[in-house]
Order: sequence, then C-alpha cells, then structure tokens
Amino acid sequence: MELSTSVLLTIALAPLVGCLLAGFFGRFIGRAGAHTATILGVAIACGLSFYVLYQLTAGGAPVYNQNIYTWFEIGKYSAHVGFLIDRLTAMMMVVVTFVSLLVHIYTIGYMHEDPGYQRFFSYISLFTFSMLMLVMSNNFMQLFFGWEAVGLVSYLLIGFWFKRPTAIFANLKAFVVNRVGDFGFLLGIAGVLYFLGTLDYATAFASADSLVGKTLQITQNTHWDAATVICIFLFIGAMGKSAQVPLHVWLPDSMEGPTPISALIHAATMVTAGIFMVARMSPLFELSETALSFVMIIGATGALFTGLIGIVQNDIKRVVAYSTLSQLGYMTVALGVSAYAGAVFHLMTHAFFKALLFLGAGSVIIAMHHEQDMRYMGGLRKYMPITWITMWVGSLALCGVPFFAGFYSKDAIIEAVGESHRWGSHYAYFCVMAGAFVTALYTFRQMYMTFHGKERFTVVHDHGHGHHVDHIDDHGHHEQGIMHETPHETPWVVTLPLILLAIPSLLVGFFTVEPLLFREWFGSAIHVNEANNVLGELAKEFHGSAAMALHGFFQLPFLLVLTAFAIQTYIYLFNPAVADRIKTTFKPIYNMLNHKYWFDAVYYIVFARGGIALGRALWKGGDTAVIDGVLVDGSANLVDRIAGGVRRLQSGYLYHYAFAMILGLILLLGGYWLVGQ
Amino acid sequence: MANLNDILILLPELYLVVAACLLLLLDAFMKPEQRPLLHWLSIAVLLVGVYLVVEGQPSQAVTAFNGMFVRDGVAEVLKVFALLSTVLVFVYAKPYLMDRKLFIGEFYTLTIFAVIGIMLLVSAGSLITVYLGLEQLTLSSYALVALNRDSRLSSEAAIKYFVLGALASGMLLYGMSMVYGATGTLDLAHLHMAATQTSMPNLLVFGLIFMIVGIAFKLGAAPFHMWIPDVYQGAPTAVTIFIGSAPKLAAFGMAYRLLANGLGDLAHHWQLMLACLAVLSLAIGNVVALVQTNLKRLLAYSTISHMGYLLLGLVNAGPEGYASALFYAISYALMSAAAFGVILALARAGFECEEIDDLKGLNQRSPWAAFLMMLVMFSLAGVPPMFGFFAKLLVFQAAIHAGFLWLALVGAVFAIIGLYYYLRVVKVMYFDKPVEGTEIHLQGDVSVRLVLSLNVLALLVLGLTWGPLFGWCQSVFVG
Amino acid sequence: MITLSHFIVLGAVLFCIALASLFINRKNVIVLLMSIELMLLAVNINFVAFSRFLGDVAGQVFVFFILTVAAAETAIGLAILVLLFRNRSTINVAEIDSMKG
Amino acid sequence: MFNHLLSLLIWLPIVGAIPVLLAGSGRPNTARWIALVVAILTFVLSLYLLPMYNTADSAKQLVESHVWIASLGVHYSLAVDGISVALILLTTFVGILVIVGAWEVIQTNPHQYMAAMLVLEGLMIGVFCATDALLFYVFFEAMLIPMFILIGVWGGPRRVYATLKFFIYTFFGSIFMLVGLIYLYLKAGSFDLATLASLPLTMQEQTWLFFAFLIAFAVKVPMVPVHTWLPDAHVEAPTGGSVVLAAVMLKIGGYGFLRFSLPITPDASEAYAWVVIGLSLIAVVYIGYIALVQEDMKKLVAYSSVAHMGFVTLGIFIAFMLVRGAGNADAAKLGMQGAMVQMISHGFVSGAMFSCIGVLYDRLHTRQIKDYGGVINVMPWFGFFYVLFAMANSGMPGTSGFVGEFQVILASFQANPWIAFFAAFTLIISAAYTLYMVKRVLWGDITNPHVAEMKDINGREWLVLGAFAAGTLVLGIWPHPLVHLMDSSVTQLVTQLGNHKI
Repeated sequence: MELSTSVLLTIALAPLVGCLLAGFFGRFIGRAGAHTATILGVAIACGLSFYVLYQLTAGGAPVYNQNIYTWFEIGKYSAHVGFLIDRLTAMMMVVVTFVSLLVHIYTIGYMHEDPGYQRFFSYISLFTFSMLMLVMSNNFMQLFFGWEAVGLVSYLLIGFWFKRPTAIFANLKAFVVNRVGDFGFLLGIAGVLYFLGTLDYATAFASADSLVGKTLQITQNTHWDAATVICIFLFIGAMGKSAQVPLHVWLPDSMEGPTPISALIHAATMVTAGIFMVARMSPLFELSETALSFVMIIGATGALFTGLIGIVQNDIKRVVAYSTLSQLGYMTVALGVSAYAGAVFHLMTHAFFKALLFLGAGSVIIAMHHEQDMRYMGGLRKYMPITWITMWVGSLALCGVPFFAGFYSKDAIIEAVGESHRWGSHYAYFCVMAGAFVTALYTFRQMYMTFHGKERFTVVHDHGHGHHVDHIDDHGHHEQGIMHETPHETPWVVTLPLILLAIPSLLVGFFTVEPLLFREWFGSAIHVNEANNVLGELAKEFHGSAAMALHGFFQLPFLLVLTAFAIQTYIYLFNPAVADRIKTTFKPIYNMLNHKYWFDAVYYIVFARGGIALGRALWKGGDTAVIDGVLVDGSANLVDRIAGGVRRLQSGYLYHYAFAMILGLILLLGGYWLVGQ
Repeated sequence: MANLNDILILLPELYLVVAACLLLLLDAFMKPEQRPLLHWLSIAVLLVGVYLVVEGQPSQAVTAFNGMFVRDGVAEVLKVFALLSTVLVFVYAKPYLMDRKLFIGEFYTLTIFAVIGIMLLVSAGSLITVYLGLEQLTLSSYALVALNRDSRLSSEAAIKYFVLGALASGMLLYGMSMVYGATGTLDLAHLHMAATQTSMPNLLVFGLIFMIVGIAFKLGAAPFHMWIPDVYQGAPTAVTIFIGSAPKLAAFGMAYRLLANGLGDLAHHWQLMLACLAVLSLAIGNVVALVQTNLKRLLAYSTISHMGYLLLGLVNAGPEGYASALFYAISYALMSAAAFGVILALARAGFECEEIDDLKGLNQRSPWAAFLMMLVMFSLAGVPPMFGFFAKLLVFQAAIHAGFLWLALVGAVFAIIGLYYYLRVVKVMYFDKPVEGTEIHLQGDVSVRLVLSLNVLALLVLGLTWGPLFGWCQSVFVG
Repeated sequence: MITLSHFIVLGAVLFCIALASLFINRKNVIVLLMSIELMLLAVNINFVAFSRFLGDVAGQVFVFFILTVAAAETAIGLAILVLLFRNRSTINVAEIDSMKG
Repeated sequence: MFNHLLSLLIWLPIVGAIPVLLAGSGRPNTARWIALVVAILTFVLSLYLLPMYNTADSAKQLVESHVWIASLGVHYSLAVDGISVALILLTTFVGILVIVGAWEVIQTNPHQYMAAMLVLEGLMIGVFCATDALLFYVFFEAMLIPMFILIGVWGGPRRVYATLKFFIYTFFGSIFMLVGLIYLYLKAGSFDLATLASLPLTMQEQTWLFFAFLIAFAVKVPMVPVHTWLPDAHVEAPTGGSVVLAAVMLKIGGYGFLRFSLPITPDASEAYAWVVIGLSLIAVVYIGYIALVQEDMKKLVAYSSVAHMGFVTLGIFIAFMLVRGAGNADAAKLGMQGAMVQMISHGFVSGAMFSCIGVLYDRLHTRQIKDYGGVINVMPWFGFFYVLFAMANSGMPGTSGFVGEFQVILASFQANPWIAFFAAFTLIISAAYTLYMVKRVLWGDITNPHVAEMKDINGREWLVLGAFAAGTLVLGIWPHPLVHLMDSSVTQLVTQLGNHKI
C-alpha cells in the first residue's frame, strides 16, 4: 500500500514541534518538559521511520514522490517542497532518527548540569528536522535548504558554549568552510537547472542522459563536459559538508561542541549528508568518469592522511574526530568507484559504531569531569565496565574485525576499490589498504591510553562536590591530572544508548550486508552503469556473510589490523617509553602530523588574515581614498578653493567693478568679431 | 496728438504718479505717529493700481502716444506682479523701518516712483521710453539705497550703485545711439522692421552689444553683476528686498522689449551672447555664494545665479522661451521677496539677522520661521515640489528646445553646486544648536506673519498648481 | 569736408576717454561723476550727428531727454556723494572698500 | 473611495503629518499616537490593494489620471502593477514599524520626526504609483527633503556631513535624469511613461539617456562606485532613518531601472548591460570584502546592503542577456523575479538588522563592534532575533534572504556561468562578514561591564523585530504568493525587453 503524506509530514514536523516547544517555551515547561517534548517528537519520528522502512521493504509500498507545496513557479522553472521516499531515503531516515533519539536520551545525562539545557534539546531537535528535510527531499532546492539548515544547527551547536573563545571561533570556521562547499553546490544546482531545466530529482535523473556530449563554455575556446562540471561542483558541496580534504579543517575543531553533538552531527549523520547526496545523484555521477576519479582520489587521500593525524592526537574526542574524517574518506572512495551501495552501507554501520565511540568518549569525559586529554587517563576499565566493553565493540567494528559491522562495509569497499579500473584506483587501493592499518593503530592506542595501563591521574578528595556544577566555566582551567573524586560508571541514560548502539555495531553488518550490497536492495534509488558495477563483480564471489567474515580472517586488511594490534599492545601495555622514542626519532613526521599538515595555519594566514587585509586595503584604498577622498570630497574641496579665488575678484573697489564691466563689453565685442562675422 | 484714448491707456501709470505725489504731500503734513496710515494708504494705492492694470487691460495690444507706450499682455503680467511684490515689500518692511527710525514717507513715495519707472519700462514702445523708465527706476533706487543716511555701508553701496548704474545706462544709451544710427528710428516696432534692411549691420550689432550690457547690468548677470552683492548688503534690508524683487521683472521686461520687440531679427547674434552671460552668471553666482557668511550677500550671489537661469529661458528667443523666462522672473520675485521677508521678520532693533550664523538653531527658537525659511531655500535650490523647481524645469526645457542642450547641462551642474549653500542655511537652522543668550523670533504684527506665511506657502501651492500661471505667461506671447 | 564718420569717431573717442577715466582714476569720486557726464556727452554727439545725417529729428529729441535726466542723475549723485563724505569724511575711491568678497 | 485608493495612499500620510506637526513639542504623546494611527490606517488601506489588484492582468491597474499642467500636457496619473503593489505594501508595513520603533527613542521634537516619517512614506508610495515621468521625478526628489531633515536633526555626530553628502549625491544623480526627461518630453510631447516607452529613439539618443538614467538610479540603489554616501548616511542616521533608507528608499533605484531604463532605452540597456552586470558583481565581491573589515555595525550592514542590492541590478540586467542573447524568456523572468524578491526581502532583512543595531545603540550608545561581546548572555531574546536576521542576511534558505539570491544565481548561470560564479561568491563572503560580526557582538564572554547591565528587549522592540522576523520567515518559506503577485507584471516587462526601438 501507499505511503501516506500525513505520516511523512509527521516524521518531518514532529521534531520541529519539539524544537519550538523546547526553544520558545523552555522557560515555562522546564527541563523535564523540554526533554520530554523533544524526545517524544523524535521518538515519534523514529517509530514512523521504521514503519516507513517496513512498508517499503516488507509492505511492498511503491516509491513515494510528491510535492507538498509550490515554493515558486516562474515560467517553465519551478521549485517545490516535497518528499521522495525510496529505500535509500528510508534507511537514512531510520539511521538519523534512531541515532538522534539515542543522543536525545544520552543528553539528559550528559547535559544535566548545563544551564542551556532546554536550548540544547531544541537545537538537536531542530537538527533532526533539518536532516530529515535533507534526506526526504525530492528536489535540489529543498536539498539545499536542508543542507544549509543542518549547517546552521551545526554552527549553533559547535558554539553552544558561547563563552569559550575556541568554540565561537570553531563555529564561525565551520560555517564559512561549509559555505565554501555550498558555493560549489549551488553552482552545481544552477548547472543542473541550466542543462536539465528542472530542479526535480525524478525529472532531472530521467533526462540525465541528455547531458552526454553537452559542454559548458568556460572561455572563448575551452569547453568543459557538462556532466563533469556539474558533478564536480555538486561534489564540492559534499566536500564541505562531509569534510573531505581540503575542506576538512572544520571537523576536528567542531569537537568544541558538546559530545552528543559530535556523535550525532559530526560523526553519525550530518557529515554523511555529502555521501548520501552523491549516492542520490548517482545517475548524474555515472555520466562522468572524470568526476568519479576526482571523487575517488579526494576520498582516498582523506582516508589515509587524516587517519595518520589521529595517531598523534591526545584529546580523546579528536582521535575519534580524525577517525571520522578517515572513515568519510572510505565512503567517498566507495562513491568514487561507483560502489554507492557500499558507501551508503558503510555510512550506516559507521553511524552506529562511530556514534557509539563518541558517546563512549563522552561517557569517559563525564567520568573524568570534562577532562579530555588521554594522557591523564588510563586504567579506567575497572571504574566504568559498560563503557569499556561497548567502546571495545565500537573499536573493533571501526577496525573492521570480521563479523563486526564495520568489517562488512569496510572490507567491501576495499574489495570494490580493488575491482575498479578507474583512473587512480591503484592509488586509492593503496590508501584504503594502508588506511586500515592506520585505523587500527590509532584505535588501539586510544583504547589502551584510556582504559588500560596504569592510571595517569591522582584522586585528591578535597572540597569535592558542587565545584564542577559550573564545569563549563572552569573547563580546562583546573589543574590537569588531578581528580576530586574517583571516576565512576555513568548513569543509565548514558549507558543505555551505548548498549543500544553496541548491538547494531556488532550485528547490523552481518544481517544486512547481503541485501544492501549484493542484492540491489536500493533498487531505483541508486543507478550504476553496468561497466562500473564493481559490487556486481564482488557479488559473484559472495557466499553469505558468515563465509565472507571467515574469509576475511585471511585477508590483508585483517593482517594489518593484527600487526597494528601487536605494535600498540607492545608500546602501550609493556613499554610505554617506546612511544616517546618514536616521537623523537621521527620528529619531522611527528611535527607534520601534529600540525595537521599545516592546513589550518595556511588557511588562517591566507584566507582569514588575507581576507581581512584585502578588505582593509580595498576599504581604505578604494572607498575612502579614491572614491570619497578624490572624487567626492575632492571635487567639493576643489569647488571651494575656486570659490575662494573667485571671490577675490570682488575686491570692493569701484574701479575694479567698472573695469570688469568694460572688460565684459570688450569680450562681447571681441566675441562678435571672432564668431559673429 | 495725445487724445483721451491715450490717457486711458496710460491710466494706471498716471494714477500712480498722482497718488505718489499726494502721498508725498500727505507725508509732509502728517505727524509721525500717524505714519501707519501712510503705510496702509500706499499699500491700498498699489492694490488699486493692480485693479486698474487688470481692469483696463485691452483685449489685444494697443499703443499710445505714437507707439511710445505699449500696453499688451506682457506689460500687464509684469505690472501686476511688480505691484504685488511691492505690496509684499511694504508689508514686510514696516516693522524693520520702525525699529530703525526709517519709517518715513520717502520710503513709500520713492518706492512707488520706482514702480512707476518699472511700469513705464515694461510697456515701452520706443528707445526713449525705455531710457526714461529705466532712469525713473534707477534714480529712485539710488535714493532708496541711501535711505539710511547714517550708515556707512548704505552710502558706500549707494555710490557704487550710482556710478556703475550710470556707467551702464551710459553704455545702453551709446548702444541706442548706434542702433538709431543704423536704423534711423527709435520706435521699437519700426526698429524691428528696419533692423533687417539696414545698410550698416555691424554698427547695428555694436549697438546691440552695448544695449545688452545695459540689460545685463539691470539683470545683474555676470560680468556686470559686481554691484549686486555690495548693494544688497549695504542697503537697508527693507530696500534690498525691493531691489531684489520687482526690478528683476523690469529687467526682464526691458530685455524683452529691446531684444525681442526691437531686435528680434538679430536673435542669432544675441542668443549666443546671452548664453555666455548665462554661463558666467551661473558659475560666479553659485560658486562665490558657497563661501559667503553674510546672508544678504549670499542671496545676492544667488540672485546672480538665478539671473543666469532666467537667461537660459531668453536664449530660446521664441514665445516659449520668453514665457519660461517671464515665469522664472515672477517665481524669483516671489521667492526673493519671501527670503528677505523672513530675514526682515526676524531682524529687530540692534539685530540685523544678516549673518548666516544668526539663524543657528532657529528651529528650536521659532519652528515656524525655520520651516518657512526652509521652504524658501528648497524653492530657491529648485527642489520639487517647490515653485522654484518648475521654473527651472521650464527654462531648461526652453534652452534644450532651442538646441542649447550644453547650456542646460551647465545649468544642471551648477544647480548641484548651488544646492550646497541653500542646504547650508537649512543646516544652520535645523541641525545647529542655538547660540546661548541670543533671542530670535518672528517680529512684527499679525499682518506680517500672515502675509509672509501666505507668500511662502504660495511657493509650495504654486509648485503643485503652477499650470494656470504658466498658461497666462504663455498666452501673452502668442500672436 | 566733415563726414558722419568724423562725428562717430569723435563720439567714440570721448566715450573711451570716459570709460578709461572711470577705472584709471583712483582718487576722487567727483571725477567719476564728470566722466559719466562725458560719456553722456559722447552719446549726445552720436545722436545729434545721426539725426542730422538721417534727417530725422527724433534723435535730437532724445538728446533733450538725456540732458534732463543727466541733470537729475548728477543731482542725486552729488547728494549721495555728500552723504558719503558725511559718513566717512572721505571721497577717495580707493578707500571705499568696506564691502568685498 | 477605492477608485482613488492610490491618491488616498499617497496623501493620507502626508496630510496626516499636519496634525502631527500641530501637536507640537508640547504634547509628544499626542503626536506619537496620531502618527501611529495614520500609519496603521495607511497600511490597512494598502492591504485593500491585494483584493483590488488582479494578478492575472498584466496591464497597469487602479488607474487615476487628471490633467495637471494642461499647457505641458503633464498629467497627475497613478497606476500600479504587481511590482508596485509589493513595494507599496513593503513601504506601508515598514512605515508602521519605524514609528513604533521611534516611540520613546526619539525624545527631541518627536512630532517633527513622526511628521517627517509620514511625509516620507507618502512620497515613497507616490514614487511607486506615478506613471507620469514628471510626477515620478517630483516624488523622487521631494523624498530627499524629509530624509535630509531626519538624518540631519536626529542623526549622529557627523550627521551634517552625512546628510549633505546624501542629498547632494542623490541630487547630482537625478538632475541629469531630469535633463534626459526634458529631452524625451520635447521629442514625445508628453511625460507619460507609456508614451515614452513606445517612442522610437536612435541608438545614440538611447545611449545618452541610458547613462542619464543610470547615474540617477545607480546613486539611489546604490551601485559601486557611487555608493559611498550610503555608509555615511546609514551610520549617522537615526535608527528609523536607516530602516526606511535601507528598506524602501534603495528599492526606488531598482524600481527606476524597471520603469525607465528598460522600457525607454532597451537597446542601449542591452548594449551596456555588461556595465551594470560588471558593477553588480564588483558590488558583491569588492563590497563584501570591505564589509568584512568594518568596525561600525551600521557601516557593516550598510555595505552589506550595497552588496545585496547588487543582486537586484544583476537580476534586472541579466534579463537582457537572457532575452536577447539566449532568447530564454523564462530564465529572464527568473532573474527579474529574483531581483524583485530580493528587493522585498532586503527590505525586511536590512530593516531588521538596523532595528537590531538600534536596540543595541539605545542601550549602550555605541555602534562600535569592539564595545560589545557576549550580548547573548544578557539578551537571549535579542540574540535569537539577531542570529535569525544575520542568517537571513547571509542568505540562509528558509529566510527571505535566500530566495532572491537563489533565483538570480540560477538565472545568471543560464546567461554565463562566470557571472553565476562571482554572484555565488556572496554565499561565502556574506556569511563571513555577517557571522564575524555576530561572533564579536553576540557570542563570547562579557568583556564590557556596561554590556552586563543591558536589559533584554522590551515588548515594543519585540513587536518590531517580531514583525520583521515574520516577514523574513514567511517570505523565505513560501515565496510563491509574492512571486505570483508580480508574475504577470514581470512577464510584461520581459516581453517589452524583446522589442527593439531601432
């Protein structure tokens, strides 16, 4: 049976209602009211999303594609607000609402001391709404709306603790860098409208083939292939949102936001919007080998090199952040080799285990009273067993240990890259392969530094309680490594989400890998040319997920993981001194990684400082000096000076006056002689 | 031979002569405290004069005394507005004169004699009449300027005015003599015919040039403007207001009679000359006004620039051009009457209100006066919807139509420059804080305030409904 | 034989002298009055000459008017002069410059 | 009554100003209330336009025509099309808000302030109604007088310089247009815009006229490089003055292009469209960078106004390239609509931004960004509005700021991707300068002790900002009604662009 519009509207709007309630009436409904309202909203959305997914799969409902209302209509151009619900969308909806719901619950525990409690809930509900608008959209305009809206919420949430200078710097940076991506995205959309004459997905994709052979005139005699231009522009948008090199710089800084946000927005959902978008646009991307190569190379680069940075990070959240960058790279590579399903599949599994890792990290941070530096942790496993175990699950999934969810998605991607013959695929293959090793390195390092080894903090029982109630203010100010009470396991609102996320992190791959990857589950949602169908190739060797996992044990990726495991175990459990020795021996490399390849520094100098300098130059030089100084005031002063001179002719002497008259007479006479004759 | 008909045609002028003489006698036998009576009487005299002018107006142009005197529409319009603006002058002048012990009969009689001169001048049919009318006007003006016998400035202004005026009329006469020599007639109508078949065209044009000098002087067009600032400043404001209003109409009339009626066929010669004078006047008037600190002097320079605009209309040398110029002259007479009227109304014993800074913070002290002055300034600047804008519009149009687009553009540019000093006056009144310890309010009885307000509001109302007036101006030049 | 042009030239010469004296003289205002009279004289010569050679009396009539007006003009001029002297106790042209700019 | 609706809309505020003036400085509250009532009445009246205006009909409607100057054939003729209606509604809407906004803020001579505002409102409505060039010009110029007074009397320290600059700058622009109009009149024998539109002109004539118009309207819009009056005027003007200036007065420039340049000199406009487009793009980029470094909030918003108005001119003139170059009328409509929507939207957004700055100024009496910081800590509600409008200013979808820019960029891509490329740059730069300001004003910890004492917005301010916010959001979420309102008129305009005059 059909999907009903009202259900879909409810899914989209329920979180919005929650947001408005918590936001505008937060003061009246109080904390409990706020989180009840928002959680209710998201819960409804989540439940209905599962229902929609069920309908689409088991219920056999056809793809839903309808406009809700007309946004504008000018001649043959029109933009609408509407929904396109196919399996891809449904899956995204489920992921988004599910993670969002858990994060809502988790937040009760994480933010319970925060003065901005209601505001926070209203924000994350608003985010859920925006994200749903993004994924449910059936046209480019609404996609762009959701696209920017999630950016806005991300801006608000990164700067949630607006008293921190770092936070308000990070959110400005995040928004502007995203805008750079959106700049390209908007041009891509304009290109779509130009060549395909519509903003509607269905119509656009239907006529996508008409792009073939079309070119765009760049200069007098350079013409670029239309599909390539459009796709690259669109992908620039994805690069911004999904933090691909070189627009990745905002994501690590976004860790300034509260941890639930890092989990929800900057790991599980928003940053994957780019992946989703490209998958959604697969009919367009399939038209341009060049664009796909571009996508693949960008992704591969990110997958390896951002992972490397993760190895040297000490902030527990930043490690996870860089691993997110690296995983996004994997997804992008998958897109680049036309394994869209693989990308989306990894998106889903990643959403679960990465959210798990972040929330786990958050849980640790709570226990450590907002200490985020791993150098002052260690041996926490006896204090917080649930967090410890769940995080191990997440980590193993991240490393791609067989049977864990991550394994299926990641291994499939590596395989797919291996299958691909696209230009640059060898480079990509190397990157993803090495990436697997790197992933394991930083993951185990993080786990060991946090939960194992000996405690690197001392507990001093002094004027203990009530002091960290306003932890936001004294965050980072208190002496590091000094705890005022022994860390302990976090409350159930925190651990419950961990457990609920650990389950899919463990199992979801095993059960869904077959349909999602190899049985064309997405159907019409994703379009792949036969020539590029690498997953199709893999499908031939696929004999059930169990077999795949067992086979995985003897594959290079897993061996790399084992090696990494061995190395890190040696270093961090038996001989910590080695770490520093490595650091000193490979000083230059260490510096390079520690400075994140100097991306931020360069951007800051060139764009931030440079922009300001340029602006000042234009202002003082152009506006003030030339236009005002010379033209406007200049001419005024000139007239004034002339006036000062001319007035002296009015000398006051009678004979001068008389002379002036006679002069005038002579001039007239002379003029007549010259002209009049 | 002068018959009764001629007398009738000349009635308004004759009546005014008689009335003026009677007022003179009356004044002689009158006690000082009865003077207000004289004031009202002279106003009444002028109003009756207006009545006579309009009432006796023949349907089409008639001449008297063998064409020495012409009574046509142009003369009618000019006379009516000359008389009316003089009425305004009388009304505004009273409190000022009383404060300064100048409230004497001579002011009224001399002014009326000057008006008679104007009326004679604007309906002159012959070079002789032009000359006589002109002298009648100027001689009385000399005396008026020197009215305040104890003022150094007045006497200086008077002597400058006198010498330069005499020089100007000398040149005018010299030109007339040449024209006479070239054409053999003094009668403007005949002149018009004779001008075409003269045997000495150069002599004729020479004469023309000398006459133009005379006209330019009367108008106060550069470079024959030098007298204006000093006379405006030096003369008692009550006299300045007269010199600034009615005589401009006379000057236009004179120009029209001599150039259009007399030497219309030499238009191709004098158009360009007037254009040059216009440019000079616009430039000097607007530019030098920027640096003035004395309000009367500022208005003097603004007069010069306005005469430049008036010339823009004249260069058209066609009915519409004359109409627009006439319209401009009228609008200017009203505006300058209003402007000086405000100054007069603000001035009082020991306070001339001559400096621009005297108006500081007027809006706090006397909002109404400030408002009136602001309207006048915007009208002078030619900002819609004020009367002054439409006057400018019409002369621009006339100039462009005659192919003087460049002249219109020059006018436009100088309008921008000119805007500045008018705005400066508004700025002083509205944006500046009043100087402590100074008092500044509208003086005079209710009549002054009422007439002044009406006069200024007329600038606004006429700005919205100037059609009929312009229609009248046009009608007198057709056929 | 004296022709019209002689008269015209004479008039022109007188006129120019008058003009010149108007701005060359920087001493006495009275001189200005004189030169104005001279100017009018030049004009009169022109008129008379023209009217004689054109055989038209109007010009001579004009002359009479000019003479009369000139008398009145001078009268007023002298009156102002007296006033000036009374106020400033000088009639030196070079000192009459309190208004300028 | 309703067959003189337009006259009523023009004259009601102007005449209404008289009692306000008469109330005198003695009874400020009477003046305020009268002014408010008049403004509301005008707004209500203007609402009647919606039912009375037939959106299906592209012809001018609610025509009123009386002979004004018989001898010149000048008519007092009024009429509206969809574009005018939209702009009139904006004017009357803003008209109320500025009066409410000035309620207790203006203490010296409030009656004069209110009266000036009302007169200004009437005149601006007149500009949008006039279909006779001379009448248009009269309204166009007369507007300067009340604005001159508003800035000069209630303005900041450098108000005299600013207001003189404003007046003379604008006068400078329009005087040449006047000469051009006279020339046209002499050719056509009428000032009627329709007649002038159908008047055949040689290319040379068109070129001269085009530039005469360009100067006049470019100054008003304002376009680079004749924009420098705007920052000064805005900085010195009282809040209400800035709001009206930004929200309505600038639109008159864009409106003028539609009414004069396009119909009267189509061929020259086509030939020189590249000039305008180039200047518009410069406005987006060059001004964007300048806005980035402003230390004065009002100056920053003023500069961002210039940048945003660049989209208006861009949208209008891109239409030429599309109709005549690409022959794509629909894209031209898209661009033109974008320009119109941008005008209305900018009316809301800039008005709101200036109101916000006014709110801050009333509390701290400084507009320097450095004097603020951490305002959100003490003024959460204000912070909400401020962020909302900042986002609208940086073209966030869902706010009105996005719609126009989106349409213009889409349209310009159809003409030439490079134009779209530079136009789209606004996404980055506008976000940069707006949020950079928000960062320094709103976020952060309180550094200035005076900020700590600031009170959150009161009911009156809530009303003003709320109204602006409503406009911004409604227009952003559902622009279709507005687009539909103007659709037939825009179609009409675009078809006009097609027909050559030579």
